[in-house]
Amino acid sequence: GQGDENQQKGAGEGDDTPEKVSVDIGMLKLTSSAPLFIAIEKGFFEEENIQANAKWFEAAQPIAVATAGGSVDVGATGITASLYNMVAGGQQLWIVADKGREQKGYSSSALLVHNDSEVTKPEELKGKRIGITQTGSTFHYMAGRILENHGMSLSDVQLVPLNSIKGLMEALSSQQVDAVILNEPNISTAVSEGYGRVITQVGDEMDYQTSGIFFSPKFAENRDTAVSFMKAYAKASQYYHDAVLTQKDGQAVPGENYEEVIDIIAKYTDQDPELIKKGLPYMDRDGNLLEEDIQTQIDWYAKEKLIDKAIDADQIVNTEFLKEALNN
Amino acid sequence: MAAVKQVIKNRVAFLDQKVPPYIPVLGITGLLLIWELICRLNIVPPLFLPAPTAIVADGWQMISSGELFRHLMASLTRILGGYAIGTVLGITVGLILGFSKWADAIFTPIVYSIYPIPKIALLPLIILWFGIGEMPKVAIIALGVFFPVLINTFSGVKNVDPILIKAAVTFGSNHLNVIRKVILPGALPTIFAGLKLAAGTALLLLVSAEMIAAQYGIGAMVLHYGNLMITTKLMAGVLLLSLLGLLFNRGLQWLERRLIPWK
Amino acid sequence: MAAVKQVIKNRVAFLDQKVPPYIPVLGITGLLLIWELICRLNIVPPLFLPAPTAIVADGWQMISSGELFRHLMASLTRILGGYAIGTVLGITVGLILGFSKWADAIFTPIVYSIYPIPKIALLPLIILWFGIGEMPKVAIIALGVFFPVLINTFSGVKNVDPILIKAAVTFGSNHLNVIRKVILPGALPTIFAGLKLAAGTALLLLVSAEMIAAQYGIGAMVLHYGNLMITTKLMAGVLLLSLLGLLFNRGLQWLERRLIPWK
Amino acid sequence: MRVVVDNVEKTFIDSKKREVTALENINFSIEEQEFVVLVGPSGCGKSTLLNIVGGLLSPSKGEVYFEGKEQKNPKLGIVFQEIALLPWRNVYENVIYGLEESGASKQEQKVKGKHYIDMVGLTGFEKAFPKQLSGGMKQRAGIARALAVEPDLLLMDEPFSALDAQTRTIMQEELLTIWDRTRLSTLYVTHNIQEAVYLADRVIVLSRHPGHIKKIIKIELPKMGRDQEKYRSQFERYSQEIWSLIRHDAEEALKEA
Amino acid sequence: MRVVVDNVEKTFIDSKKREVTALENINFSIEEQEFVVLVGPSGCGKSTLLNIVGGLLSPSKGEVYFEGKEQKNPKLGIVFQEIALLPWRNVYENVIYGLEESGASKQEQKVKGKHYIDMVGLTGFEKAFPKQLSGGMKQRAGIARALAVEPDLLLMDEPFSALDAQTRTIMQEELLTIWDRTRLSTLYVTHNIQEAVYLADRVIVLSRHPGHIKKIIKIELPKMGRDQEKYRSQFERYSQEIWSLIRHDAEEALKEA
Ligand SMILES: Nc1ncnc2c1ncn2[C@@H]1O[C@H](COP(=O)(O)OP(=O)(O)OP(=O)(O)O)[C@@H](O)[C@H]1O
Ligand SMILES: Nc1ncnc2c1ncn2[C@@H]1O[C@H](COP(=O)(O)OP(=O)(O)OP(=O)(O)O)[C@@H](O)[C@H]1O
Ligand SMILES: [Mg+2]
Ligand SMILES: [Mg+2]
Repeated sequence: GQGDENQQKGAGEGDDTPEKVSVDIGMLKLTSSAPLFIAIEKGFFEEENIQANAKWFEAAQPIAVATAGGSVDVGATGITASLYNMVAGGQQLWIVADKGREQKGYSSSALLVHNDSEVTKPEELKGKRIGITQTGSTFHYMAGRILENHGMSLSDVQLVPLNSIKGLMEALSSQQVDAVILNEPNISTAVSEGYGRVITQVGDEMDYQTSGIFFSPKFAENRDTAVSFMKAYAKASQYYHDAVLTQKDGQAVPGENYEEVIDIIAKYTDQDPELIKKGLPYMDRDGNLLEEDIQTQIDWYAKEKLIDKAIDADQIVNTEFLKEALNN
Repeated sequence: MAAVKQVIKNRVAFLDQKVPPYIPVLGITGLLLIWELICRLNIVPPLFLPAPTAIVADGWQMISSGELFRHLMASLTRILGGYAIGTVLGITVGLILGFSKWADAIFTPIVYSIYPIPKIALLPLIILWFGIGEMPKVAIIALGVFFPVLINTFSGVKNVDPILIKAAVTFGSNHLNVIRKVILPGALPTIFAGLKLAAGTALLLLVSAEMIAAQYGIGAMVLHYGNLMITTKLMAGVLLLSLLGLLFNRGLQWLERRLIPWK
Repeated sequence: MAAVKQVIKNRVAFLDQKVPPYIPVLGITGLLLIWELICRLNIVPPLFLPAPTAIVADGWQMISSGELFRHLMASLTRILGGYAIGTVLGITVGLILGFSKWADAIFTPIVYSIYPIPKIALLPLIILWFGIGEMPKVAIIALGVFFPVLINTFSGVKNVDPILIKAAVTFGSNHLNVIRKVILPGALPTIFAGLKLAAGTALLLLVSAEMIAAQYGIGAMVLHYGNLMITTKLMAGVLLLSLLGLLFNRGLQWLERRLIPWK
Repeated sequence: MRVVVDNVEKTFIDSKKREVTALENINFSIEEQEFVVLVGPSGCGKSTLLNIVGGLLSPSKGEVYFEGKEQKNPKLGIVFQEIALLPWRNVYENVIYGLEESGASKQEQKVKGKHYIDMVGLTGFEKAFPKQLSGGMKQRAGIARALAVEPDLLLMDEPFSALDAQTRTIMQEELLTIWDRTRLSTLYVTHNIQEAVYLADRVIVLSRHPGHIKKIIKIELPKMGRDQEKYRSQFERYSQEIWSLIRHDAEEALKEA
Repeated sequence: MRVVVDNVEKTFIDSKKREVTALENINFSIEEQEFVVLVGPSGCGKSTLLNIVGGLLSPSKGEVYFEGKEQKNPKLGIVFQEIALLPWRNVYENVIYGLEESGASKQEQKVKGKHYIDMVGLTGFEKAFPKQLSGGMKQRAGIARALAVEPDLLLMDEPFSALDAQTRTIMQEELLTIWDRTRLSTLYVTHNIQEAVYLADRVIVLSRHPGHIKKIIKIELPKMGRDQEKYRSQFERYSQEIWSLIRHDAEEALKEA
């Protein structure tokens, strides 16, 4: 519904600036879409003569499907095994920019155990039950990689797919699983409500490109607009980075536009600003992807037989647009 | 020698043994009382088996807070939508297969090879097709309803007593009238049997689909409280579902009596 | 005036319209061909609708790798276990309710008030009771099987033609023999109808339960490949389920023919 | 109009895919106002023949035709053993079914419906559904339905054989009374030899394997009142003759499932 | 042994919870080797009375008893209209059912089974399931089953009324032949007056609302060969008498659902 409204508004305004290009962006109402919110809200897209239409989705997977199928031009969501499978299955799309990653020193996702658990480090999880959302999800990947970092593998534990983050939190609080992967702000909630305890931060274990900006193949062909879009996105990323991700001596400090960015996110996600402050994901200041991590992911998923046909990262990553945008 | 007299006794008296009419009521109340007692005496911890009063109390609280209503509405929309779509399609296709021997020959084998798939297994595929919103849940219910209704409609049409068709034709009915005045009413009771069968399947699929992929709905609610180990609210949800099932069934019975008064 | 001759024509010839016997085969092969063609011509992307050949190829690969077998075994154990338990209990309780008017009066209302609950809704509760392993899945299947089998057994016993019982009694049967020689065989066809009905429910519950809380099993596998968007393997799983359903049904039919040769 | 059954033969394919001849070489006619009864043992093809005459089955050979002066389409009325009332129509709606289908006006339906319902003695039961009637009353409704179309040929396939003996006796008398008032050409099938002699102008005796006409017997008794004392011996002689024609076949038929 | 029906009355509670008297003031006896036939219109209580005599229903008042010199428990054989063969037993197993239940040896079962199967003319069909038999053959098996227990009283409730007229005629003759060999005391219910006169030593005519005995008629004809020409007029006179006793009631019965 909301998407349609935006489109109509765009068409109406199109009369006085006829050269404006309309771009549909498929995204979730999540904090990690902050640069897009900022770019829309602060008119960065308009500066590039882009009429951005937000298309809201309820889950990550359909965004990827919609982007590949061209029903939206740009998608913004997590990078999962299903994405790679989709590309392998002939549904092409391009990952063009960062939209959130795990980075040392920044809290985003973590491995938690329940409060009565005797487990204190990942090594002690052997034979235990670890809750994830779905197979092939980023949570699945993180759990697997953490275990491998500690000399184990997924076969040493029992993975329990619980279908939703809500389900993860519930299962942890009722101690039906021994450990879960969670993201912020849910980690804070679990900790503050006293049923969860963090064992390790994912960012401390690895650098991990969790989500990205995708271009549909059709949109990518329209090179000028694509580059313009990237310009606006890079500008918004910088704005976001400077506002909320600046650190001094390893401690996060609010940047210049801190409150403004928080308010923008709150407006788009309908969330409590205090909660948002706890869960601001790390993003590259210029929106650069961790290019080599994509291949790492593909290899890992392939090893775990979660990808049907192994693909090459080149088939899915395209950083040219961003590079060109940053070079101008 | 005196004649011996041997009276004939009823040897099947055990067949019409009578039970006082209040016994069934006693059965249910007795069960509830024992259940309550077990809980009150803490023989079973309330986490595993909450007392009926506790369930009712929590249920009432969920009604007052509007929580139950929100879930109920989500579920009702899905099940009614899916049931309506499945029924309409099922009856339509069933009639077509029933009337046309060609359609029957071509499509019935296809129908029967899809029929044994437990429909919930198609949910992931349907999510791929329709995305994650309401559509796949409605679609899965519609699919689950479609098949039993189709098959009953089909066999209802096929099993209309041919002597009735012969009579109608002899008395001058053309094909259209045979269908309208003989086959359709003749198939109605069997179609209704299909509708009743489908109601149970629809409810089961609703709950499954909501557990696998939904935020709202009674199925999601039950799973939610199961994950949280809040057994009273879980049971309140189960109670609601059983009421829903009962209501659904009664509604169909009522409709059946109105539409098939001659039975 | 010459006599007018009006030949009587068969007016119900349309009833025994014949369709060539190869048409049904043609129907299914035609469907498969069209499906394959749609995929080959890329009218629908393979992600949404994989070609039949691709499904078979992937399915074969899953068989060779032993993956399918592992899931199948997990599912088979559950469904056979649950089905066996539910059937034995259902028939036993059904017979008791059928034979004792008192048990009937007390327990039948209880049975009928639990019956409309979609059994999958009890999964969270049963997980609470039995933990997260195999037990709750087996239990939910057993529960889903229990009720239709119980109700059919009960009505099978109740609907044994009383004239048969009267005949047996007249020819000297005592109560035990009436049960053994008349009521049990007389109820058998209805019990079998219940067993067939329950088979479908069991499969549906199996898949649902495996989707909601299991690592292995065909249901879990289908959901797994749905999440991964590997549609070919998803469809291979669905295919396997439909085969399983078919096999189950055939098995029961075979058993029925052996046990009820007089029908 | 007279009805001519001209050299009719009928073969079926049985469950073992073999061709079975049910009827062979059947030739007879039903004259105007004539009451013809078919008797024969079980499975001799009585129903098959009646269905062919009624246009409910195609003969394998030969044909059945109406012969008359008018060009109008002949109308048929039919009464089955299974009665075949539409369960979802009440008595009145069932009786006027044929009128409705032939496009008669509502007014005509009402008048004729009432007339024939009265004739079969169902006055007061117009609104009853078939399931609310006894077997005899259902069969009366079935007869009224067949009469209401005022057919050129009335076909009856063992209409009374599902009724108990007493009801059947009463119904036979009533049928004869009604027939006397309407004088419809009638083809009537029965197992019951007494019934055949009581009702028929001519009795056609069929024989089995394959069904063929064994003998056609003209009943030389006044149409009404054949159950009177004075005709008893003649009546019995006809019965005996028919029974002796059938007996052997009937005993054979009994041995088949 | 003779059977005495002593002042039997039976009331039912109907669907509207009202008490309905089905039988009232029933007194008669069945002498040794006597064949008693109950006739009466539909719903007069024939089956009810037979069931009471058979110990399948309790009388509301009065009693039924055997009177004899021996103390042994009287045995009953019963044949229903619905036949009531056990569908899961083949002909032989059905016929020996009563013997099996009375604890007869396998040898005895075999001998008697064969004897009575031969008697009713079912030789060769021992292994057939009921569904594989024609109506007439099923009824023969039912009769064999009842005879096999060598009962003190044979009860038959319209055994032939579901058969077609010709089969019925044949079966009546056979029953009489068998009866002549066994001479069992028999209580036989029928609607068919000819059948009653053909078979009975005494005919008990029942009347309706409530069922009571209207008349008991002794048939003064030799037991065998009543269908001969020379007895025809006497035969018909009995039939007429019974019919005139029943006719009014039967017409009334026809009007009830
Ligand atoms: N549709 C059919 N297919 C194969 N054989 C048939 C079919 N209809 C009838 N027959 C055979 O044709 C023969 C005559 O059957 P029909 O029903 O006409 O006999 P009938 O004289 O009416 O017997 P009954 O007195 O038992 O009603 C029988 O042998 C029967 O098995
Ligand atoms: N179980 C019952 N409950 C109530 N009324 C009954 C019951 N059985 C019989 N009746 C009534 O008792 C009366 C006699 O019934 P019964 O079956 O004995 O008649 P019948 O002479 O055998 O009739 P028919 O010739 O139709 O077999 C009928 O009015 C019937 O409705
Ligand atoms: Mg016939
Ligand atoms: Mg009776």
